[in-house]
Amino acid sequence: MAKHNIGYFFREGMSNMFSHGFMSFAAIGITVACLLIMGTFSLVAVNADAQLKTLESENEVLAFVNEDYTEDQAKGLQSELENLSNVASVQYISKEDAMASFQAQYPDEQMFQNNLKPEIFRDRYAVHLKDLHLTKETVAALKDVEGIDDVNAYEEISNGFITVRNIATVVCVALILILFVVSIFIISNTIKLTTFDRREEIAIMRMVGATNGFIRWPFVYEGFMLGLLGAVISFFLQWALYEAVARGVATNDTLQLIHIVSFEQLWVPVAAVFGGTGILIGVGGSLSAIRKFLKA
Amino acid sequence: MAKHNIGYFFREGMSNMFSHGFMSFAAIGITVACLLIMGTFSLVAVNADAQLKTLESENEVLAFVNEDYTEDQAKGLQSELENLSNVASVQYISKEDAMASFQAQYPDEQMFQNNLKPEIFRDRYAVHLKDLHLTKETVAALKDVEGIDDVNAYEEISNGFITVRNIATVVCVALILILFVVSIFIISNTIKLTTFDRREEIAIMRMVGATNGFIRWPFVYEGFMLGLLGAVISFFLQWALYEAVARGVATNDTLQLIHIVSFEQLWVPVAAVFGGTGILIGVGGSLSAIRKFLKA
Amino acid sequence: MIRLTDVEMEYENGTDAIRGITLNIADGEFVFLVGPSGSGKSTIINLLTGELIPSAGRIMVNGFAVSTISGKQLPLMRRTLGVIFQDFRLIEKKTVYDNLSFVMRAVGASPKEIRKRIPYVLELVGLKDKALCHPTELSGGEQQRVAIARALVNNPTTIIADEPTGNLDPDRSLELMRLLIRINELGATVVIVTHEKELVNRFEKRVVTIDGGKIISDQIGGYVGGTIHG
Amino acid sequence: MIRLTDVEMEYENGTDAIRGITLNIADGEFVFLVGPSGSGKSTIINLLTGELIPSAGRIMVNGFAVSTISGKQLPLMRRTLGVIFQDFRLIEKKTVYDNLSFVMRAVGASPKEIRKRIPYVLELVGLKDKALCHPTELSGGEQQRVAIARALVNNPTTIIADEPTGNLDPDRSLELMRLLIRINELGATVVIVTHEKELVNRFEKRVVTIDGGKIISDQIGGYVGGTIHG
Ligand SMILES: Nc1ncnc2c1ncn2[C@@H]1O[C@H](COP(=O)(O)OP(=O)(O)OP(=O)(O)O)[C@@H](O)[C@H]1O
Ligand SMILES: Nc1ncnc2c1ncn2[C@@H]1O[C@H](COP(=O)(O)OP(=O)(O)OP(=O)(O)O)[C@@H](O)[C@H]1O
Ligand SMILES: [Mg+2]
Ligand SMILES: [Mg+2]
Repeated sequence: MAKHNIGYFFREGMSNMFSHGFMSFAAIGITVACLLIMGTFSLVAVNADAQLKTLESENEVLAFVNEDYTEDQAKGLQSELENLSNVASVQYISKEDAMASFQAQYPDEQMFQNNLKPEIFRDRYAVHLKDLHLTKETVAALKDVEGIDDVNAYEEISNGFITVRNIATVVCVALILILFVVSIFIISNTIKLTTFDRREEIAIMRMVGATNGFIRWPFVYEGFMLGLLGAVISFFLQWALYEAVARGVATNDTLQLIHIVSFEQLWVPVAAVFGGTGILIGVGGSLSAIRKFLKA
Repeated sequence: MAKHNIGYFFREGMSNMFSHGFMSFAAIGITVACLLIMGTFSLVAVNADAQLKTLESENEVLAFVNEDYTEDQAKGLQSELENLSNVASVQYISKEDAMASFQAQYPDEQMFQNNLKPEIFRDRYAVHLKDLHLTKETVAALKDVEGIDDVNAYEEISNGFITVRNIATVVCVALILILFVVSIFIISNTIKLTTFDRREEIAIMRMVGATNGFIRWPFVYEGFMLGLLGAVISFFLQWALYEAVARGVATNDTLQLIHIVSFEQLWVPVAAVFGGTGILIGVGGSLSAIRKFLKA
Repeated sequence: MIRLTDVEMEYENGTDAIRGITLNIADGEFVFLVGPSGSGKSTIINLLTGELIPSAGRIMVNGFAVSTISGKQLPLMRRTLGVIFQDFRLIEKKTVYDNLSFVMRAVGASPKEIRKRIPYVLELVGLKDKALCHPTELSGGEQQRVAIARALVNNPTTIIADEPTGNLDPDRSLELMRLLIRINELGATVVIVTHEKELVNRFEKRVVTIDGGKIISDQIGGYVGGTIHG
Repeated sequence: MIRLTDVEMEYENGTDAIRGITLNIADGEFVFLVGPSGSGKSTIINLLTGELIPSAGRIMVNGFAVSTISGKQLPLMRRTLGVIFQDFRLIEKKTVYDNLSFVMRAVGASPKEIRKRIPYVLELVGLKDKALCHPTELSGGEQQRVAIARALVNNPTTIIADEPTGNLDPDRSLELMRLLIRINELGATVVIVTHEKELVNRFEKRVVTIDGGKIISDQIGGYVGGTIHG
């Protein structure tokens, strides 16, 4: 390809974009709309996932120590518990601590505040698991430990929790996939429509002896520019939107608790996905749109 | 308008739709995609809302009776509490009942099962509120009642709950609105693109003396048919999707608890919204697309 | 009746296509409009049909003041005209038959009238067996004849033709001219833009010659200019 | 060199446009192709350019076997041709200048060559001051001259013209013919489809007459058929 051709293709692609003003506007607008919807859902999903991970890590299993064990004997179990597979960490909670936290939970039952004695509680370990899916197996392993009388696994709770999280993940991934497919469908159709009235132009180029490669390049450039422009606009809109929401959450009394992942941590993948998707769709749409005119 | 013209317009609109095969296909496909996305979100939101309403109704405030009151005296407060504004219902819970439910909550603390006496609990009322927003005021009113010592309002909980629900509602409504606007944008652009290569046809009709009304009708019919077809296809796809998800939820062990609103309760508004939106967009898009060709 | 009074036309890009033309054509007249390429002939046609609005001057066509016509009146005026365009302007997606039925519909003809009239008109231009073809399946001359048929189909009182024989062989050109003369003898006004000196010279009709947006001659018979045949 | 051997062409809709044509045109020849509307002239042109594939027979153009040409060879063959289409086929969104520069680009001309060649060619067809107009801003004859300029701009060895004078006045037609004859004298092969009996008769060139998809006459000078001028 001669050097002056590259510039020509580029200028041709650009000028096509502008001379098909309305068409280009529609294609870019639709790209932006689709990317924004996809992006917003993905970001909500990322945040929800981060939130859920935090909650999950707080989930614990209680292992009660035999009532006949002394405090020292009870403490002695720690290393044995820690060595079990799937146990992330264990924390010893004495009778006294258990009572204190129990009392804190029931400030309104006056009697609990004065009449309770630590002796009615048992020593216990709060056990954090690595993988909640294996709760059942780990509970069995904990129960097999000499000196552990009973395990409160909250099994239904953690099971339910995992299910909810799994469903949330599946729903999010499904929605994003659907939106992705829909976006590609919409954008490539738009580009096809915009190139539809160019078949004449292509026919003339073919008639005067232009090669298919030569005919293709301006369209590729045009698709590239359309996709890139759509991606860039979407990226900045997405950024602005994200920051606005994040600020809203941060200044709201109740919502402060929600930890919003900062955009700095996210912008690289967001930019990459937007750019990649935009360009892919733009170039792919253009190529598929002119393919049939190049055949005959 | 002469009788034979109505048939003509209709046939013309239909035949236009078929002769612009690819264009029509694109417009319908995009309508379906947009309606489905909008519909799915709306239906998820409706179900979430129903779910939240159920949870909300279970939310209660505990009003503790003075320890010196006898059981009869305590029961005597019921009508007074019921008469407070914003109180939906009150349920008397005796010391014994309170202990029983407390014990049921802590099956693992062996000592609670044997050593507790009802006397350490207080008589109480479970108070259901009409409007959770007014919790604060109602708590104050409850406290003012002679014989009520203390109120456990779970104020933070219900506050947080309301906030979460409000946010969920706002997010859903915002998403649906955005999707709606995006859908209209996409579909009307598509229809504009599809009518773009008809300007010639319109010019000829004008040149031979057709009135603007005459020129407009086939386009209106075409837009109507496109929108309606898109709506009908979307409706049935939405239905199938909904039933599939509902069946999935019903047969899943954990998810059974979630109450899915049956499609029978929803199909009328779904059909109405889909049909209305589809036709509105189709006809509106067509009209706006040909408007500029009719001007000059 | 066609009456142009001091008409001027300057296009948006500054081209002065018509520079002051006054021209009267009575009902039932037959007029050739000739002149070199770019002299303003098609511009005059477009002014008559109301497609262009003159920069100055007054235009009356069949009782309508075209230069100031309202949107409601314009279609009524156009129904009195049958126009053959230089570039045919056929609808590629419709068959020949539908290209014709479509313009009959547009002015409110009944299906019965349409079924009767179209075969007759296609017969006139010699395209009876091409009724179900699309314009892309026709030769250049055949397309031109479809354009002619379309101009005749609504039985207009005035026929305006821009180069109706540019793509026709001499036999067909002569045939078409004879047809237009017959229609003229039945009462229609006919205005024909043409380069074909042969045709113009063959019939003793009024010839208006334009050059540079002005009328340079208006006489009966004889093509003005065109050195090769001079 | 153009060689058609027993060529037949039946369109998809069953129209038998060409029914066995054998025709040789040597390099440097000047040939008029005449015949009534719908006789198959444009079909022959489209067969020569490779736009249509013959149903039967063999076609050679400038050393390429067009009837069996590969996708890679087709552009190379077409670069040897300059074609003027009956319906012009200009790109409405590009100016006259860009309509020409675009086809020079397409065959790999440098910007410098383009800047030199286009004004020269526009001068030849008399459109120098319309370079920046869009085709919609031109008269029919001016559009036809842009189509002619485009066919000349790449300096082809063979020029094929389908009704190049259909929209031109007699003076311009004669001028164009003289231009094509000059180009022919410089070595190019020229094939012209036309109805203009005057022009055909004026030059003593080879005239091939087609009717009903067959060659009915092949002689030097003299338009065959066309009773009005007979
Ligand atoms: N694409 C097509 N499909 C089907 N039939 C066609 C097609 N193109 C042309 N024809 C038919 O083939 C025959 C020859 O057409 P062609 O265009 O070659 O005629 P022509 O000699 O160029 O006529 P003209 O002088 O009117 O341009 C005509 O009967 C025409 O209707
Ligand atoms: N839409 C337009 N915008 C600007 N200039 C135009 C437009 N249409 C025509 N012109 C110019 O106006 C002049 C007259 O054009 P017109 O089409 O009336 O010529 P004509 O007499 O019909 O020529 P021909 O015989 O070649 O068709 C020409 O110089 C042309 O370039
Ligand atoms: Mg003209
Ligand atoms: Mg032809």
